[in-house]
Amino acid sequence: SSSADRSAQSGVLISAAASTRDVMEELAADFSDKQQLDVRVNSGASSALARQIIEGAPAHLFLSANRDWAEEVEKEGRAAQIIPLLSSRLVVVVPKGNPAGIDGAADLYSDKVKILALAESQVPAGKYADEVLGKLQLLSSLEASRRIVRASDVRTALRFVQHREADAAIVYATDAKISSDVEVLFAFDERLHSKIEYTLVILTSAKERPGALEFAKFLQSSQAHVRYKQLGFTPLFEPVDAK
Amino acid sequence: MSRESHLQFSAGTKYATGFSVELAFDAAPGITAIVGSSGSGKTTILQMIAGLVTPLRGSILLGSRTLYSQTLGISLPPEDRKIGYVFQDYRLFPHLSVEANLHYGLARSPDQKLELIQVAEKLQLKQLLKRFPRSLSGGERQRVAVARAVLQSPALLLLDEPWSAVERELRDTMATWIESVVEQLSIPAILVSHDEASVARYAQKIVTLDKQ
Amino acid sequence: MSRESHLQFSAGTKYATGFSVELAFDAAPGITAIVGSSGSGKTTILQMIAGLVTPLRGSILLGSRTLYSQTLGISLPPEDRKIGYVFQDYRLFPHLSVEANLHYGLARSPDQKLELIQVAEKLQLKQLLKRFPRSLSGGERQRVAVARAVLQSPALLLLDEPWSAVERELRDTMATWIESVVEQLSIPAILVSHDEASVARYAQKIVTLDKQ
Amino acid sequence: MATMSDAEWEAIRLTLLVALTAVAFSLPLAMVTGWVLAKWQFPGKFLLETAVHLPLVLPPVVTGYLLLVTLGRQSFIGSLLESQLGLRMVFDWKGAAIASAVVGFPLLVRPIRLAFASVDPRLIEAARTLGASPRDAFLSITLPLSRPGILSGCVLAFARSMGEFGATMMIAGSIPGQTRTVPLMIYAMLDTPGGQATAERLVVASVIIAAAAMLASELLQRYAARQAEGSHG
Amino acid sequence: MATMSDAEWEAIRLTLLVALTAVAFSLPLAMVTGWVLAKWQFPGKFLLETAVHLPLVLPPVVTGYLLLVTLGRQSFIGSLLESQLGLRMVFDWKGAAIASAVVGFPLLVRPIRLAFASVDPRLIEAARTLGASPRDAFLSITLPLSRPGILSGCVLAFARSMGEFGATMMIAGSIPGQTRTVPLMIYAMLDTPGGQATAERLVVASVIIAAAAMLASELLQRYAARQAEGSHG
Ligand SMILES: Nc1ncnc2c1ncn2[C@@H]1O[C@H](COP(=O)(O)OP(=O)(O)OP(=O)(O)O)[C@@H](O)[C@H]1O
Ligand SMILES: Nc1ncnc2c1ncn2[C@@H]1O[C@H](COP(=O)(O)OP(=O)(O)OP(=O)(O)O)[C@@H](O)[C@H]1O
Ligand code: MOO
Ligand SMILES: [Mg+2]
Ligand SMILES: [Mg+2]
Repeated sequence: SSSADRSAQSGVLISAAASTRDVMEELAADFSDKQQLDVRVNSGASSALARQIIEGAPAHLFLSANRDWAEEVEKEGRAAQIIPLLSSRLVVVVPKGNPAGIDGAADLYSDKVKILALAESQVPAGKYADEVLGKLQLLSSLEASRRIVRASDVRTALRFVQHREADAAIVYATDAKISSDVEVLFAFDERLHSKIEYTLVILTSAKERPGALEFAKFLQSSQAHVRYKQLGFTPLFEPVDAK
Repeated sequence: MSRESHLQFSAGTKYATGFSVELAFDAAPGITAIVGSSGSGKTTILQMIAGLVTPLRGSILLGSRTLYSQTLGISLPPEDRKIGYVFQDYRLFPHLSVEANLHYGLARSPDQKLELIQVAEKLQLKQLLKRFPRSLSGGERQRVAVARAVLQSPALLLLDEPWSAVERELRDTMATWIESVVEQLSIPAILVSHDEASVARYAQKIVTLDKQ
Repeated sequence: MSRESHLQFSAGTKYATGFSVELAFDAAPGITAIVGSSGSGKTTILQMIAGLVTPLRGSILLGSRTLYSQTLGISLPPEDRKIGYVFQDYRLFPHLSVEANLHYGLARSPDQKLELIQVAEKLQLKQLLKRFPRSLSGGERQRVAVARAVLQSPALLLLDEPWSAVERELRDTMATWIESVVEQLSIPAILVSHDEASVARYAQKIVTLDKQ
Repeated sequence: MATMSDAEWEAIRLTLLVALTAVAFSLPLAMVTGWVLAKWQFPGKFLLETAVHLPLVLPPVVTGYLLLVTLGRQSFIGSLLESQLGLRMVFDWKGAAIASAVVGFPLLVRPIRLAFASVDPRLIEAARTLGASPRDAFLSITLPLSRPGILSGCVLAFARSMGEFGATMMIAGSIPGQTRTVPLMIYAMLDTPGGQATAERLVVASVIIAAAAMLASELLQRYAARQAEGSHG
Repeated sequence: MATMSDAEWEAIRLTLLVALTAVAFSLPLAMVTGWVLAKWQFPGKFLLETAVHLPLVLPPVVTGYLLLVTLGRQSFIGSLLESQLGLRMVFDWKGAAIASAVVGFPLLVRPIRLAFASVDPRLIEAARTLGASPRDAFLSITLPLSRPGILSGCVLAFARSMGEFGATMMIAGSIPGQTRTVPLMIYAMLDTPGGQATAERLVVASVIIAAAAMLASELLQRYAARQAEGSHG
């Protein structure tokens, strides 16, 4: 208990959307080493993170997977500043080798796709996928024919394809990169869905916490910029290099 | 005969099944026997005295203490009655050794007038002190039950068939010893027994319970 | 005297506590009593006969059937021995009514030579058939145990203190009735009882077990 | 409740189907396991106990993941089931029932084991002398005397099944009207704008079903107790 | 296990701390509840039963959500705890312990209730005539005779706590070295490239801890049984 209590009193805490956990933990470790400051990452679904912050979780920064939950936190008066940080592409993945021989978006509603895995509608990735399928006028027919399996998060949707239980899934480009059992078939046109916007929220509590603002700056540094790109994110900022 | 430890029983009750029993008797220090056929209500009377069955009417007095009184609305809880009860079905504590069973009432009694070891010796239980009830013979269990009840130095002793499972010789040893304990403590003992010989020999008074 | 239903017992055993017992006796149809002081091993002998305690040596034969034989490596399971056992601690089934308790062995017996109602009447249990063991008096329980064991029309009857909880009159009724049943079925009955009067009166043979 | 949508009713129907199937099918195995744990002594018995408790110790998602790997199309069992019997577990209510059965198994076994262990062996001996084989004595004595424990295990497993999320989601997915049970639907609705009302209705429905289950078990228990006028002979 | 990282050890330490705290602190309340359910008869008793079972019936995420709302800073209880005692539950291991305690509560109560109910009331009567007050008789007779049931409940609740994910995640978050218990870490690693090995190690560690718990309960039980040479007097 002692170490945990101490860090809660002195360190910086960022609540980051599950899909950014790996990169956030990596950047936090880098920053902690350099600055002799303890930065910890709490990860989970953006919705849960937002609720925790609203209920008084002692976080200083919040990286939401979309803008909605960032604004929710702002509405409750807990946000000092909102910064669009990253974007990503929405892609269709299929099992390695494309066994069903899916050709393009049009094939999503065909006998080739018996099961299409999506994240639940309230999970950001699922919401974007719904928008895309809606625009393509596929959503209601897919749902009516019960070909859509909803996963509790986007990684589980990916896993269904990995295990060849689903014929295809709609996930972030960044998720597709972590598995060698799947291949990306194509990315959707970004105009088919509202903008994917990982949003950094500097919480009001960040001001009194030494290092919190510095870490927020570090997340916008050129070093971070490079890492984001390597992992498949699209940075939405110009690097502002912190010393 | 000291009024202090005189039992005055006058009460009755009724079970859901319809069976009802009613009795009035006095018991001075010494052994009073209650006899009656099987199912006539002897155990029920003892349970009313001990506070385990609540009478529907009447009163039970022990010396100057009112154990139960319908009119006064008094009903002492069993643990405050200071009554030693040898149950017809023994009721030894299965998780306690014989010694711990014997110690149970002794430890909870304010005045400990008897020694555990001496009582165990009298009832031929000394070899069994470390054993548990499960591995005892019928007669052995019965003797543990008697020793346990007596060891708390009660103000009244209830004996429900206390020697039905032992041979004549041991029965006489037990009866003689209980007679002496009752005298030593100067308390009444209520004996329920189907053994006419021991009732005739040891009871100073016999109350007969008729099936109603 | 038919060889067919003769009990030949010659066996011994030992408990983990060190107690050991050894006995050899024959029992012809009719009542054979085993007497001995409390803890001398009477119940243990009955349990060996019933197949509930395994002997360490010897053999137990019932008529032409080998119930147990150390040398032949035979030990019949209790349910194949056709032995009616009245336990010293009754062992009524708490979840079954008196009637269902009585019915238990009867229903599992190939030849049902006795009628439930008649047996219940004989042992004054007719009023109790719908009741459950929990609400019976000591003597009532004991009579249910006796009736249950007898009703299965056994090839041998084991009676461990079968009338210790009933008054003289009822005891004689029970003993006379058992005598007649034993005669009717032409089977041996082994009686363990501390009641010298009934042993003397009803047992055709008395085996004495000495504490070893 | 007049406002419940078809999808909600469907989720409730499915949840009841899954929970009842799970309990009904795992009960026999739970009894055997309970018996072995209660009556047998063997070296390394605690290993069997550990195995029984594993689904409780592992996060449900992990259990679900292992089930996916074991019963999925790529697995030996899964492919066998599909080719031989035409049975598909993944994305099917039967998979959800298996997930519930596995996750609820320890809850079912423990009270049953305890109940079996506490039946007085002297009564079994008495039954044997009255002509009952071990199996007969089990059915006529041990089983009825263990009823409170068995009932207890069933209630726990049923309740657990009503709330099972992680393992179900992994193996059965969440297909509206097909595998979306109440907990999966609550999850889906919790953070959906406007879904709060549905989530609340479903929570209330779960609570009502649980209350009904408790009432049923209470009544069954009381009925059994009245039958026996208490279990102490 | 030589290859376990500090973070993994920390998760294990934390999980044990959370699980043991949860069981230890909920045990007294579980005993009281078990007693009331076993011994009292009152109208609407099944409602209390339902309430006790709620954490089992509700998906853990929902339980966690309700805890977050109840114990959060904006709540009455949460603000009181923080202002009066300086205790914060959200994002703290104490919150995780509360989540575990709540989720495991029904598993703790059921076997205890059953054990209390099956103690022969005639023994309690005997204890009373020997001078024991109801409280004394409870401590000296009911409690020791209920040991198997109490132990059973503790094992179930402990095991459940070892695998608790949904509710913990909601109230305590998943902060490495601070609130990331083993199940949360397994879940995180499942999705991390190269995290599979860590996940597997942690699953093995959970299994070992569970086995140790079973062994301990088995030994305690055997010890208690040897003390009593069986519980049928
Ligand atoms: N709890 C109970 N509920 C209903 N009836 C009961 C209960 N206990 C005893 N009875 C009945 O009340 C009557 C008297 O019982 P009691 O045990 O007092 O008899 P007893 O004189 O002690 O008989 P015994 O010598 O056979 O032990 C019996 O007919 C018995 O069946
Ligand atoms: N399961 C057991 N384990 C160890 N010792 C036992 C066991 N059962 C009985 N004994 C002991 O063996 C001896 C004989 O017991 P048994 O029950 O056969 O006696 P009994 O002759 O029937 O006595 P009683 O007339 O008192 O019933 C006793 O000393 C008893 O303590
Ligand atoms: O990172 Mo999310 O909150 O699973 O879309
Ligand atoms: Mg009586
Ligand atoms: Mg005996």
